[in-house]
Amino acid sequence: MALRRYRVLENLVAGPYATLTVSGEVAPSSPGQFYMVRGDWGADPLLNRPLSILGEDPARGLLRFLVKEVGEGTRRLRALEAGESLWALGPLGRPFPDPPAGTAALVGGGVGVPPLVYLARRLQERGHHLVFFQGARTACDVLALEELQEAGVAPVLCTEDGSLGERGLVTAPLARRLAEFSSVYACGPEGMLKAVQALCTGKVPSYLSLEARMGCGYGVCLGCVVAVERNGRRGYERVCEEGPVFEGEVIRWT
Amino acid sequence: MALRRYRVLENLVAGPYATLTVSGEVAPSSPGQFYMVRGDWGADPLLNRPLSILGEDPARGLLRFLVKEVGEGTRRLRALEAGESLWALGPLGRPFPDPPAGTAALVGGGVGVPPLVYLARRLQERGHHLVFFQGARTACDVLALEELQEAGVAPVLCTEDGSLGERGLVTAPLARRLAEFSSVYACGPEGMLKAVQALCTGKVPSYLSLEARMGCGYGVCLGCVVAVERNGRRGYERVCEEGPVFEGEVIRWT
Amino acid sequence: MDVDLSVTVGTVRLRNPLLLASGCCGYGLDMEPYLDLSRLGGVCLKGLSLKGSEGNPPPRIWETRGGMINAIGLQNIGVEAFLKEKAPLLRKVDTVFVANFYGHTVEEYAEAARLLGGEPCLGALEMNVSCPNIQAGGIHFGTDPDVLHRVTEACRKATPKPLWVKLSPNASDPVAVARAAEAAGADALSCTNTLPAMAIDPEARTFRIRNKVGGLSGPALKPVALRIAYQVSRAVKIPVVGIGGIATAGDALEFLLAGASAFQVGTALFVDPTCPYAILDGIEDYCRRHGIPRVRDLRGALRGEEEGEIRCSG
Amino acid sequence: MDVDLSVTVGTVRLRNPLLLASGCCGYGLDMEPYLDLSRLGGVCLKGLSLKGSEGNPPPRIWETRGGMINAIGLQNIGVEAFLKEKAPLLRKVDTVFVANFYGHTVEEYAEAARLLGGEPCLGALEMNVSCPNIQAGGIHFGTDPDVLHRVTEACRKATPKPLWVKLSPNASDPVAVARAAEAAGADALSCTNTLPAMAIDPEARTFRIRNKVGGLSGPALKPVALRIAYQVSRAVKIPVVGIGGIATAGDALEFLLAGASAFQVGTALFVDPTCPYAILDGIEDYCRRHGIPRVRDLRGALRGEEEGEIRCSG
Ligand SMILES: Cc1cc2nc3c(=O)[nH]c(=O)nc-3n(C[C@H](O)[C@H](O)[C@H](O)COP(=O)(O)OP(=O)(O)OC[C@H]3O[C@@H](n4cnc5c(N)ncnc54)[C@H](O)[C@@H]3O)c2cc1C
Ligand SMILES: Cc1cc2nc3c(=O)[nH]c(=O)nc-3n(C[C@H](O)[C@H](O)[C@H](O)COP(=O)(O)OP(=O)(O)OC[C@H]3O[C@@H](n4cnc5c(N)ncnc54)[C@H](O)[C@@H]3O)c2cc1C
Ligand SMILES: Cc1cc2nc3c(=O)[nH]c(=O)nc-3n(C[C@H](O)[C@H](O)[C@H](O)COP(=O)(O)O)c2cc1C
Ligand SMILES: Cc1cc2nc3c(=O)[nH]c(=O)nc-3n(C[C@H](O)[C@H](O)[C@H](O)COP(=O)(O)O)c2cc1C
Ligand code: FES
Ligand code: FES
Repeated sequence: MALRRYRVLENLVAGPYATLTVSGEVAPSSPGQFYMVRGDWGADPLLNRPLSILGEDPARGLLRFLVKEVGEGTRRLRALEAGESLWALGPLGRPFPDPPAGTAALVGGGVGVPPLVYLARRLQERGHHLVFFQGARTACDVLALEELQEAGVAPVLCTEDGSLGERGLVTAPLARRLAEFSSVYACGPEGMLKAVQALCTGKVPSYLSLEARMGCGYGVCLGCVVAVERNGRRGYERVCEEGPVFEGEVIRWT
Repeated sequence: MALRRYRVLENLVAGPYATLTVSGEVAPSSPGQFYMVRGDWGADPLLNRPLSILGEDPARGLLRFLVKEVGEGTRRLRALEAGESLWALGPLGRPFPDPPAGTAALVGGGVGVPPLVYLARRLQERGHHLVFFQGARTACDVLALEELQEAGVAPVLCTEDGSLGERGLVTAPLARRLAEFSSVYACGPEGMLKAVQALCTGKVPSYLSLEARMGCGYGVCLGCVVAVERNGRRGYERVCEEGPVFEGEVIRWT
Repeated sequence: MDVDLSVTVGTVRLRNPLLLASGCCGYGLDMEPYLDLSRLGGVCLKGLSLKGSEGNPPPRIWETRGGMINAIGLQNIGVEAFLKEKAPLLRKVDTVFVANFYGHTVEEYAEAARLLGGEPCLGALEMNVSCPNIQAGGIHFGTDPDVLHRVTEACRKATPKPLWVKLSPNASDPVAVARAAEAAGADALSCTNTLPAMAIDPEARTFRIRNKVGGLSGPALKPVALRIAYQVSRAVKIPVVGIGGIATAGDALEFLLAGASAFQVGTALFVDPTCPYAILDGIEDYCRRHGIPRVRDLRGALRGEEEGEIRCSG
Repeated sequence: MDVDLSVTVGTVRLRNPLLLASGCCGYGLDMEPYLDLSRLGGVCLKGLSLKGSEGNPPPRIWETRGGMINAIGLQNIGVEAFLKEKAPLLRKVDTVFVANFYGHTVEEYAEAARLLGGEPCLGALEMNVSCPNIQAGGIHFGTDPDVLHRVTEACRKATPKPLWVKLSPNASDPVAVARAAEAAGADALSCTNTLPAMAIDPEARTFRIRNKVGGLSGPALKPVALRIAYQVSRAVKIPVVGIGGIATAGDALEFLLAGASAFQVGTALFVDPTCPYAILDGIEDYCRRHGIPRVRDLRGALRGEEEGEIRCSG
């Protein structure tokens, strides 16, 4: 594996969001995995940025990301134009585990949506039942609706201001319908993940995909750790290597 | 004066060279002056790059540069595309002085050519006689021929490999014709400037435009000094402020 | 909301916390095409020595990743010429001028302090102690607490003007040197000067800078200077002036929050001589957003300070 | 022209001068998806301590201009677990492994050296002395020559293995600490570790790193580390291993020309784990272009060395 050069084929920008399609050598991945990404810039910004895989087509050498501009690195990624280069290392990290029989709940918010879109597509392909919950602040922040439609998924939408779907947090409909699900997959802001963890613990297996600042993205710097507790023992685990997906019960928020 | 944003209107790339036309607020300048320039990048590269003015049209807010790619900064400047931003501070430095009556020799090589093209245009406009000598390694490195033609100047060309014009160094025809000139203006590689200085000293006033690494470009860092001797006293002067144009006799090469 | 940008550094009152750093703005007047100096907190002038210096032979500067190295060699016109030629012009400008100065012996420092101390246009004197002490085998004045105490004390005795000591970041224990300067009567500590650094040209197999070693400044230096400003401001009672890689309002706020009373902008002026305006605007905007009526309330206003001891990095 | 890339660091022979830096390649095996370790000069493993450490609470890293700050807190599995679980796997890999280690007391250092010294897969031991000495009020082992002499001597007595001492760049007088390590029996000096640094989040008014202070690495550090590698290699007889911001062949050549016998690549691995290949190719190409048959001939091969004394910067 190596940091590889990809060519930007298309970059669809909408507000702070950009949906990038790049082409190059693509190794098959699983939903929940990510790449460490940078543009053709110098030492500033220095580090690669972790981005979840939104979709891929290894046979055609295609890879897709959905980026939200939040700082300098994502600002530059969002500004990429067709023909420019993108450098990426991956796929990295441990993917979402396969769901048990029954219906899976996928709960996403913000830039937590892309890996769940990828997961939804995979589950649909395999005929696995799922309900996709997406929460956002307002209608403009609801993401990847086309991709979901393509995958045959009709998401349950919630916006904090009620501008699209149900008004309020996405955890409200999840809570109401929790009994329907044999597994819950969540990715999004920490507040959402904490709420999902609280809802699910002791009731239904949950898998949370976490974010952390990453130095390397492949396990060697120990920069991305999160506190976990397994079998009564506390310790730190690497979001890039043991994660980004963790069983909901093990996470100890700090 | 401030670091101002300009928009790239056109960038004509030929080999390592790029002729940039940018638009923005342009204060009138004189030939020999320069701007400190950067692109829309972060802290790497950190410093602005000095570029001579190739031409300008303050009324229409146009400014032109001719850049040769030699390192990271010029690589990025050469890669600029129409619509992108360029930041520039200027005009800076002391310009070429007005020539005395008679014919002026303009002797340029490499990225020393742009300020002399600007000077030639000004002198032509005022009906001042001049002969333009341009030296280059090979035909591909002969610069700004169209601009010179537009200005009504037919340059004397020399290439080291004889692929265009006379074979050899540009100082050879200058030496042969030195008696024709009442002043000599030179800008180019150090070797050329040294040869011009040696030819002219004691015979004809010469003005050399120097290059030096620059921190600020406007006189405050003292990073760009060159050793000079005036009235028997040695000292350092700033290429950005006392220069870039110096009387040939005062320069003490180190 | 109106934000009060004024701060004090000891007894020196500044219109706002931004000063131009020494060596990056000439003798002040060189900045006038770009900046209205009376809109700044103050201006630290190029380092002066008793007899002046022609500086080092070129090349004197080199760019590095996120920074630059300089070995100007403290080129300056000398205290006397400054007082005669420059000071009269500065007297007409409504800002706080700080004379940066250095010497090669304790006596030279003290004499420069005495002479500059008599100049009314100067609001403070700033000692550059990142200089080799020729009486002590070239060890820098600023890295040994005892040596620093001696030279600071000598300057303290030589002038009643506010005396700022500009610390070198190249001290294993910045707190020890800071305390030495405080004990010797310094009124404030400027943190920090440049870090000794080097660059080599592999193709030519030679040094990028004729002097071999120069000082690293710019964004690359910031995290180190900030750490020192933090450590020092927690260890002394006199005010700290933060310096090192400040280019944006965010950078400046980091130093204020770390404990600095004011800050200086150096290398960033090379990139954009008008950046002080943007920095000040950014600070004002920040105060407004955070409901902070006086910039001076930001000093050291960090949360989570109490928590735990500092452990290993690596 | 064939270029001989092999070098020696004291008695340790390396296939080429490139080693992976400690803390940037885990326990070596973590790099195997990216690098064939047998094509490298060597691999410095994550710093080990007698009892292991769970490291610091997150956040542990922050990016700065041209660099990064880390406060991992030397998280490690401990010497014993390393010898039992990792070492047997390393024995099968044909490269020089260097065990980086640290302690909080002289005794801990010596005991770790003794235990690691018995492991056949290790070609050398590297002492990380940028750690607080709890017996001496938290002063780092690496900044005081006497303390460094004591701890180095203790390790020297504990093992016959080649012993490298990794210097902190945070020493006012790196030559003094380097000589102390040499006098105490070190076989080589690794120059350098990270610089203590800080970053603050103005919006949250808190530290970017939970530990407040961390170590600055990456390109921003290079000019400082290079200066130290140069100073130290001129002052001691034992070999120097250059470290700090090396990301390209040009960076590595700077360290070799400054006087290093070999070099380590750390932070650059985070950006591109296969960069060692590009660096080695670039060095080979450089040697070919310059007609240099053996990489080891580059060591300290600068021109213009004799010229003048080093004067003030600034
Ligand atoms: C496993 C994983 C998958 C991710 N997937 C996506 C995705 O598909 N789309 C998307 O838009 N974003 C995603 N993120 C978040 C994304 O990595 C950050 O938004 C990005 O790193 C911010 O960089 P910046 O330079 O724009 O921001 P800055 O705030 O300037 O970054 C400063 C530093 O902090 C780090 N950082 C800041 N925010 C985050 C964050 N939330 N997570 C991790 N590091 C951060 C940066 O990498 C950088 O080192 C993911 C993060 C992780 C860990
Ligand atoms: C007054 C003046 C006018 C100039 N006019 C032109 C022009 O019209 N067109 C053009 O192509 N070039 C011109 N140059 C040269 C141009 O500034 C350099 O080629 C450029 O700075 C190199 O930057 P880099 O990042 O590409 O190279 P690098 O080698 O990566 O630069 C490293 C550092 O050295 C400095 N540097 C390197 N070479 C030079 C040089 N020759 N002169 C000054 N600084 C240098 C850079 O600015 C930078 O700080 C001029 C220089 C001066 C001083
Ligand atoms: C070109 C240059 C010249 C300098 N000259 C002096 C000086 O004369 N006296 C001094 O105390 N500091 C001098 N400095 C140090 C700066 O004042 C400042 O402490 C340092 O550059 C760090 O700040 P910065 O990163 O904002 O530049 C100089 C710095 C530079 C870059
Ligand atoms: C995340 C991280 C962890 C590190 N861990 C160690 C360590 O355990 N022991 C050690 O001696 N140095 C450690 N270092 C320092 C590096 O080995 C190296 O000296 C330093 O980072 C400078 O080199 P670089 O700029 O190439 O990274 C660590 C550096 C980083 C970035
Ligand atoms: S990011 Fe380096 S270990 Fe996870
Ligand atoms: S470039 Fe700063 S004084 Fe000339």
